[in-house]
Amino acid sequence: MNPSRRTLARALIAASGLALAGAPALAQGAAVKVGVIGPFSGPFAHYGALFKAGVEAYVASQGGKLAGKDIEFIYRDTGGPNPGQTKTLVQELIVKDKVDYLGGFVFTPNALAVAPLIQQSRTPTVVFNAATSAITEKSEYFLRTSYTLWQVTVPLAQWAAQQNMKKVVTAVTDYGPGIDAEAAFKSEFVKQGGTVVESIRMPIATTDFGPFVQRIKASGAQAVYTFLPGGPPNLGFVKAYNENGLAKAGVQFLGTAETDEFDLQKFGDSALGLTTAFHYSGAHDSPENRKFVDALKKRDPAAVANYASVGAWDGMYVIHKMIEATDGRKDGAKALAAARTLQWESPRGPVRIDAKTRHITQNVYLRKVERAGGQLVNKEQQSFGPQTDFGLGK
Amino acid sequence: MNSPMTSTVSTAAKAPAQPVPAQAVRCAPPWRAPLLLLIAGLAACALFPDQLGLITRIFIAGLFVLSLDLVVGVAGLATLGHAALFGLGAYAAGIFALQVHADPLLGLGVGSAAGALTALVSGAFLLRYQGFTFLMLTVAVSQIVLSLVQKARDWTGGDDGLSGFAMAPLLGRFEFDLEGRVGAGYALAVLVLMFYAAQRLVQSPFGLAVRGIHENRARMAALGTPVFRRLWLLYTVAGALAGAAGALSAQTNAVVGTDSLSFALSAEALVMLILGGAGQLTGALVGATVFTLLHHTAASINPYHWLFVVGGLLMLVVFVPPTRAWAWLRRRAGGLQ
Amino acid sequence: MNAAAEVLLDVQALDKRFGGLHVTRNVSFALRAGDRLALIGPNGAGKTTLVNQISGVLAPSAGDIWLRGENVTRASQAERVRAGLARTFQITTLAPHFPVQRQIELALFEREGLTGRLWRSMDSYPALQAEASDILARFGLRAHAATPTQDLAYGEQRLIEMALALALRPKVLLLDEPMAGVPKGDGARLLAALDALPRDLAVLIIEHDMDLVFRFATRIVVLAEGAVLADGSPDAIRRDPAVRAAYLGG
Amino acid sequence: MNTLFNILIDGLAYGMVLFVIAVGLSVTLGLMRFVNLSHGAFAMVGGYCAAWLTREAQWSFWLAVPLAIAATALLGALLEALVLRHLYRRKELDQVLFTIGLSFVLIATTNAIAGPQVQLITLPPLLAGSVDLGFRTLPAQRLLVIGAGLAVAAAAAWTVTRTRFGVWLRAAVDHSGTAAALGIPIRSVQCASFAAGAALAGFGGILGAELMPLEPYYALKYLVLVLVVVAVGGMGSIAGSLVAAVLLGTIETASRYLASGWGSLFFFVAMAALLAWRPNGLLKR
Repeated sequence: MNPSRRTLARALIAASGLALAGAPALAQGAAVKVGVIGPFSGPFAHYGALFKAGVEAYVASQGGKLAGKDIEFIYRDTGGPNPGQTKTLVQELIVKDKVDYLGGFVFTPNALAVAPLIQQSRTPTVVFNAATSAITEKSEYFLRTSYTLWQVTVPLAQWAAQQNMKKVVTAVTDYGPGIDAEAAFKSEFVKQGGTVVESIRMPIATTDFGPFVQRIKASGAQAVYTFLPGGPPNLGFVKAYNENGLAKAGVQFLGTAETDEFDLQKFGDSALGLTTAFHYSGAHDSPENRKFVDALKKRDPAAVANYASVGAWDGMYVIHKMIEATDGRKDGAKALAAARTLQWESPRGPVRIDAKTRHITQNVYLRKVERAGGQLVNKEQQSFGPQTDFGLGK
Repeated sequence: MNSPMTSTVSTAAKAPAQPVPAQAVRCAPPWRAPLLLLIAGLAACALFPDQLGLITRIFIAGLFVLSLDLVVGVAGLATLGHAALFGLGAYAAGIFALQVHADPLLGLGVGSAAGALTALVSGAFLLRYQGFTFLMLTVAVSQIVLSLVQKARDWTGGDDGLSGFAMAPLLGRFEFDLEGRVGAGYALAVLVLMFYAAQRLVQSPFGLAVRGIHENRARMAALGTPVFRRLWLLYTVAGALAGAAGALSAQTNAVVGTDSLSFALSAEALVMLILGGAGQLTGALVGATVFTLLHHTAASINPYHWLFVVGGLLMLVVFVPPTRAWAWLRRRAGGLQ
Repeated sequence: MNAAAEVLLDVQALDKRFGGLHVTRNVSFALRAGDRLALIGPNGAGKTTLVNQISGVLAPSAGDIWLRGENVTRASQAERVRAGLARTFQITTLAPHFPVQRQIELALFEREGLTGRLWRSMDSYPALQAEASDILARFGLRAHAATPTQDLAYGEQRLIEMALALALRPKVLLLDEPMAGVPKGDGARLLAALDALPRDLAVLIIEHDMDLVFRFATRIVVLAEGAVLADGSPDAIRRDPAVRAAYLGG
Repeated sequence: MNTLFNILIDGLAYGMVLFVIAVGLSVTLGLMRFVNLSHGAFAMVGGYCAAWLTREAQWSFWLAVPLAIAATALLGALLEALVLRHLYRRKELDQVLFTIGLSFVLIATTNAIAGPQVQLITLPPLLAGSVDLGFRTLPAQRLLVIGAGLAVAAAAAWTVTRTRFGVWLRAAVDHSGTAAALGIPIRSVQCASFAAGAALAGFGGILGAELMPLEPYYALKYLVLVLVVVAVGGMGSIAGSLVAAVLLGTIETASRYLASGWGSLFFFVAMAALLAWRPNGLLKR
């Protein structure tokens, strides 16, 4: 071995030793750190913006501190569904930034990807949006303040049966949540004595909904239950529903999140009369909701009160209570124990955390799109009462 | 520095060529660049022990872009469907861990074989075409694969992704830890070994012939090269590397999503490659590193508008190629001394 | 004509159509060891199309091609090269970015059937490297071994074309306009290279430079509109009234 | 039987939308051989201009559309004159890299100015309704798209094959040296052609907005679809693009009626088969 090679070998050994030694644990700062994971760029960036507005509005509404502690938010961008990158980001948040809590998550695969990490590091993680039932089963540190498709669809199917609808066609987008929605509607509606005459699955990249609407028309059903992934497809479907004469023919529209406040105004008059069952309407009439909307607008005038921002707001409430219970120290088990029994008045109505599933139990409302003061709103028609997540154990 | 072709300063075609001694034609030793990579990789791990997740991603992206470089840079086949090889490798490794055995090295072999097999089968069809037709056909093939994976929900988890598998300890001893130390070391080891293999490949007579096909397909055929068979073998080897990268991604993340088969991933890898310099294996690694780091930092500083930064950089790179920028910097540095 | 020598290339009633276009009509000729056959004819007579069929780039519509007693009409280019056929191209060079030495080495690897080897370095074949250097020396290009081919003068690039073909040690060599585009002054080296071709090699040359053709060829085939107009010794061709009318006399 | 008619009508309408979006790329990529991946971004610019003019400035649709197209053409001409012309002689990969970068910047700009929401173009009453076809209805806007698509195809094909400009363009691309020697104003021809490609992109963005909603990611989202149409139709063949668009549109529509569970599988299988069958374009052998 010549000298230069020996030096090289020494450097190598030293380097690998350093690599394996790892970093000494840094002393924790005073502030409680909350990592927020969501899409802040790309086609779904508005979710990220709404998460940010929701959590910051909540902290501001509490006077800037929660349980006497400063809160430091760290935002991380996943773009779209990208489990690999999400896992890297969360790993970095846990290992390097040493966050105490995690929140956010729009897409199911991204949430599923971090389950082993939060389990291993005992980091309480509040899902603000992702709506597949199975998520909370994957780690006992998952909590959820959004909804599941089973939760909102089952009461809708019951209502449809009560309205003497016998034949319904389902038309859902062909991916996880859509299939959840189809299964939920089918099983409940059949149980109530109805018939699902056709189950249409629409590819996720669909832009022309005309053919599907023609199929719905041809099926001779009295109503169509639909699930769409939000954004442009909602508009496209509703447009096709009107333009192809389904509304005129009296085929009832049954949906859930399709009349999302975020782009409801874009629908124009074509949205009038659309019927949906959902857990939150921006027009919900209560002091808590008015307080939420005011706080949100103060934080970000462009932000919209919808299921994403209310999910973030309520998620922050849960984190607030966990900070209280642990006095700002990182203690996942203690925090979770406190969160399991929470019960409070949310902007959406009375809610509580189900101790077993760690999913939110909440009222589901039947709504119709109406015009109020020049704006289109989801006007609540009736409450179906508190609903749990029916999807687990199915 | 890796390419056996870039032996001299390229003078303008008009000027009479200066004689250059034959010794300058010889290749650099194939172990040199991989060794440097190993040192750089270990140093990065040592310096940033709390960024191992990101570093692992860079290693995996590097291996993937390396594979792409064999196809685009060495063989001259521009493709936008390379994610099909990566994604199927990832799914194969994930399904293998879930259904058969959780050993990472076995899984790596399975993923790599899946990538190679995909390349072998699709290459038999694709490589009959050239240029823009080839490019668009690779898009079609990768989209077909994506549709099938979405459809086979029972096996792949569809759009929810494939998760719920845990890897057994590496070599039966090293558990995959939360900080990602084992993951990073594992990915680096695989990358270095495969980089070495790719380096040997490029410097072999086979590699020379493939470069010849890139430069002038018709002339190579007249020299007696079975063009299709050479490209087919190269594509299959590249498939094995891409599949291995996919398997590493599946194993270190313990999850596989349909994004691993997406057009966006293919396009991103191509951007990384062009950024680093197609045709140079080290260029592939540099491009993957620079792009991933840039994406990560720009998105951390301001997640909203990182597209400005990346878009601007891409445009800049076209007008000021990295090699020219380096040369300029070196001249400046030299002038100062 | 040396009728005693072995027939190396035998073209029999070759026919080629592109749709309605009839570009090769019933062309037949034979090439023996040591022959220097020139294929001449006005532009568009179908000379290059004919060479492309012989070398396997194009498949003929009808007719047969025999190479050293074997019917290669349906054989791939690679098989024909292995059977002893090599060709040059009109304007292309193999790999403009390769150093000259690498080009020749590549041809040698190809001849020895080594380009399927994935692992051993291309620098670890000293015998072939020495041979490549020899070939370069023979063409007076040794000083440029490491120069990228595109940086050479045009005439030198034409020399490399020929060196590549010869590196394959062919029995039959097809030269497609070796002098095309070469400035008059640079032609001497090429002419010397042509004269230095191995004696027993059978050579088919396409060339427009009539001085070269009549100096070099032992036999001339005149092609017009895809068909053989005349076939004979240079003297016979020079005297043939049909050729004079159609081509030389203009 | 009814399903068959439905497939044919919806397929034709969808195919025409694909065609009007793709025809501009058929000019820049197909005729000018410039790998213009920012084509989608130009379509987006046209669509956004029209949306802004009709919604915010309250212009009439019939006035807003020509102005939006002119604005897109101007942007195209400016970019061509300032930057893109330096890329004509560069490697294709360089063109790819630059135009993707340009798309990124335009996406980010759009997002910063108009936000991530979908933008709608307000349609005049004439187009907003539906037309009764007897056994079903069809949105009136689709009839406009079909008509405009045919008109564009005819006009573009005529310009390229029958006018002096078309001859100049082909000469400038294939034999630029000779063309310059013949006194053809190459620079003007290139610039005008690129602007025309951008204008057609903008036109497609406006007409296609009903099916391909305008949002910042528009620029890259439909790029693959558009490339597929141009590739299957054949480089530079406008008639080929038309046939390819209608054929692929019909196949995609049929798969929605008959086998929607398979996603875009049939679309891409058909594309691969058509390309493998006629690698140089549907109408070229």
